[in-house]
Amino acid sequence: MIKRYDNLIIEFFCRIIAAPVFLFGVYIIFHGEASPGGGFQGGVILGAGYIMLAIAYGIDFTLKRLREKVILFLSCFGVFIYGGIGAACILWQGNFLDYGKLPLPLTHANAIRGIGIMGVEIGVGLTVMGVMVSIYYDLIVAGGVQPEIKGE
Amino acid sequence: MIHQAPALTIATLLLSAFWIPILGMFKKESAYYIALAALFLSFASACVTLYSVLLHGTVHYHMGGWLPPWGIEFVIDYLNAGILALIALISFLTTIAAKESVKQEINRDKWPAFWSLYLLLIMSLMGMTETGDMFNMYVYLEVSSLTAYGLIAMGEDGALMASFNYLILGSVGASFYLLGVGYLYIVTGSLNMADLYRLIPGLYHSKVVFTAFAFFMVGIGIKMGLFPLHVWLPDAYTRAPSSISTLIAPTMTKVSVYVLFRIILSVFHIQFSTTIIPAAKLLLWIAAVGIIYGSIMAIAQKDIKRMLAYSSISQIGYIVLGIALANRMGLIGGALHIFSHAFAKGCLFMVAMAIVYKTGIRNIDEFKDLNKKMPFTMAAFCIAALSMVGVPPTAGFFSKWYIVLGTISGRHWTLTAVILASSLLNAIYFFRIIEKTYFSSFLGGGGHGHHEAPSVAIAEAPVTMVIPILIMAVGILAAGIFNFQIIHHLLQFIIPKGLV
Amino acid sequence: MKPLKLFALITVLVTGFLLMYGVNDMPNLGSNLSPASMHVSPYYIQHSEEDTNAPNFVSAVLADYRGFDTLFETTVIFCAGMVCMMLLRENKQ
Amino acid sequence: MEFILSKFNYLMYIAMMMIGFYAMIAKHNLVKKVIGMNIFQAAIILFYISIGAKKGATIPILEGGEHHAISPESIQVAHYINPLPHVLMLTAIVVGVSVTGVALALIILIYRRYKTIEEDEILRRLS
Repeated sequence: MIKRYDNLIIEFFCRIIAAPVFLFGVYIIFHGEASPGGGFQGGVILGAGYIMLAIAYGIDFTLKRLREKVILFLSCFGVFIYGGIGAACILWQGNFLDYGKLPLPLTHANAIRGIGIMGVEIGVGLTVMGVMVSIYYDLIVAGGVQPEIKGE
Repeated sequence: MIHQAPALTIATLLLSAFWIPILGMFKKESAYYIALAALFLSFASACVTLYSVLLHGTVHYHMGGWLPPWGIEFVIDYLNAGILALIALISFLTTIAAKESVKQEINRDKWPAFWSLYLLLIMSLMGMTETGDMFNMYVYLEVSSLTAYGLIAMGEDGALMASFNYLILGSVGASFYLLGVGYLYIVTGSLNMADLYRLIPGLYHSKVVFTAFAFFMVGIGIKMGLFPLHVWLPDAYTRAPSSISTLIAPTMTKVSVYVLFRIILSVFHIQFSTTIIPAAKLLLWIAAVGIIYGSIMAIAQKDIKRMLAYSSISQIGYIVLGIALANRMGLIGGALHIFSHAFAKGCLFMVAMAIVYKTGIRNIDEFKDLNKKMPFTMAAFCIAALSMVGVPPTAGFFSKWYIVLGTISGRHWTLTAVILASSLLNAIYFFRIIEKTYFSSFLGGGGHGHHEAPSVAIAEAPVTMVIPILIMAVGILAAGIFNFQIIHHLLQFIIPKGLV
Repeated sequence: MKPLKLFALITVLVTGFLLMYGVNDMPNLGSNLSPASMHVSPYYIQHSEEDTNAPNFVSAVLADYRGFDTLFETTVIFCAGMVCMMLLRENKQ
Repeated sequence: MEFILSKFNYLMYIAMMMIGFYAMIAKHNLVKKVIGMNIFQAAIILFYISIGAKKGATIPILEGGEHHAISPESIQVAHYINPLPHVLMLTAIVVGVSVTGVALALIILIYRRYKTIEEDEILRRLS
């Protein structure tokens, strides 16, 4: 199923849809604080876009563009952004996750908090995307589809 | 920085757990050392936290600077400061001991993920002890279960099924807990434990609160392996890799029991479970049946890890019995038994790990002459076994002693008899091992007259295993000898006012 | 019916009955005056813009007031990814 | 009748929960157990979201708050639904997804090892 099969219509439409899907995912991550959405939702959309490409073009196609190690790095680094922002607040005399204490050149504490929320959402988005793709890849490969290239 | 210590216990483990897989891509061996360093830092922070609790009393740490009940807070009081330090200590020692065993049992490619999950498991257990928020507790519960499913599944044949059964039961438990949180939320509007403690007395006769309590009990009962809900526990402990059973046996069930303490004592008032609804009475009898059942099943086992797992079920029964007695002595005994059982069970599982690592033997009948091969390990085993049976001056004696005093002051003579009978049963299954190990060569060689048994060369487990085992054995003795200090400085403050 | 299934059915019915029993005392659906919407949540609704500059209350609560929860929620996801990787990924020879 | 109408969601979630719970503990097929688990989680989500509902209220996003500051007292609490259960359920959804992923991974391994996903057959083979 996840081997590439040459269906022009599916490939064409996936190619058209892919870019707006990714853009939409990024939009949802960055607008999480003002409109419905946030890191989880945006991350899931990014991951779903990737999975859609994997279904249409086969898993080799997508693995060539996003290596296994990059996916692993994304999922670790995203959570690390979140935890790192939290720990950075300790360095500037705040409690854990007290974004208001971050040394940003803004006058109001609430504006700094807004920036903190956005940073956190980006971290969450990266992790969710990475993990969704990683779980998908693991389940698919273990379920019997062997990629021709190893994600080395 | 001292007031940041509660957050640092979690943050060090968390941040290093995320770096382990990244660095593990380049060098697989680095994973273990990062984990060890992080655990050491976390242990140090836990000690600092304990110290500040001893100096200044209860410590509150507000995450993100938000005051409760709006934000999440860590509350470290006299009950959980000791348990926090205990878990940090035991997991640190286990990690030292587990190094060689993991090298033997786990594929080298999987080390980074393994150690990362291992750290997150410890992190979630420490978080569960510290948190003062009901929903935060649920999240920790899920982190600990999820990591445990994965780690248990890495074990021998049958581990997959054990892990899957645990997954199904564990999700039932966590969902029940979540339902309980929801039911409390709908009538109080709060998720903070201290806030709930303030609000609940006005709602004692609400059916919602009763339902919430029942669901908490079942959910936590599944997580800690309380008697009728224990079905996942023996398989999971037996099939898991030795290092993982060594980690989860002394810590995970103890933390769940601590959550039970929290819910009965400082979310609901203890009067709720004693006088408003007959929960304490029900728990008493469940615990009593569990104690006997666990002991009898342990006698029937041949596999040492499975035997220890059933003995865990019985020991959990003691702690729950102590809580459910709901009097001074019972509570102190139950809390002290968390300490003594954590040390003893940790030591026993470490010994089992060392034996499996060195000889591959798990069947008790083949333990002959092990004392000559591994003298230090078996000496530690004897101390831990004595503690489980309850022989002075080990820690197990004193905690059982307080629980017995509690049954006497509550006039539950049957329960006194149950504890004494179970101690005898414990003695049967531990002395059977000691007899097989130390005396079988005498008994078998009796027919040959003065002929000495053939000498066996010492083949002790590696130093990294023996030293933690000995430290744990010393810990058992220390927790026994200094039990009065533990009670005087920590545990006497956990008793709610107005309790006889 | 097999005894196991019967036992399961009884367990489920008891659980359902217990939950139903609790529902009796619950505030009505959509009530403005239920404790759940009176005690803590008004603070979030009124102050999140002022405190965190985020008009979306859910985001403000998720990432700031209860940000600590969300950190571990992300950790849960991370754990799931790690577990799947550890269990399923073949060794590279 | 009024009782049923005023507590409709709560009763429905209990029915859903019972279905899921029964599938979790009574079915022998491992995948069916996982499906039961998902139904159970969906039931809990329904329950929590029902807690947050208010009659006639809108989604929890401040209206017109982006451009000019609004004093906290002038915000009508009854105008917005309760955001807290939504936050909690985001967490619960994520947890549900993670547990499902791990469960499926385990099932794949179990199938590879025993060539079946019927529980009683696996147990027979194990013993």
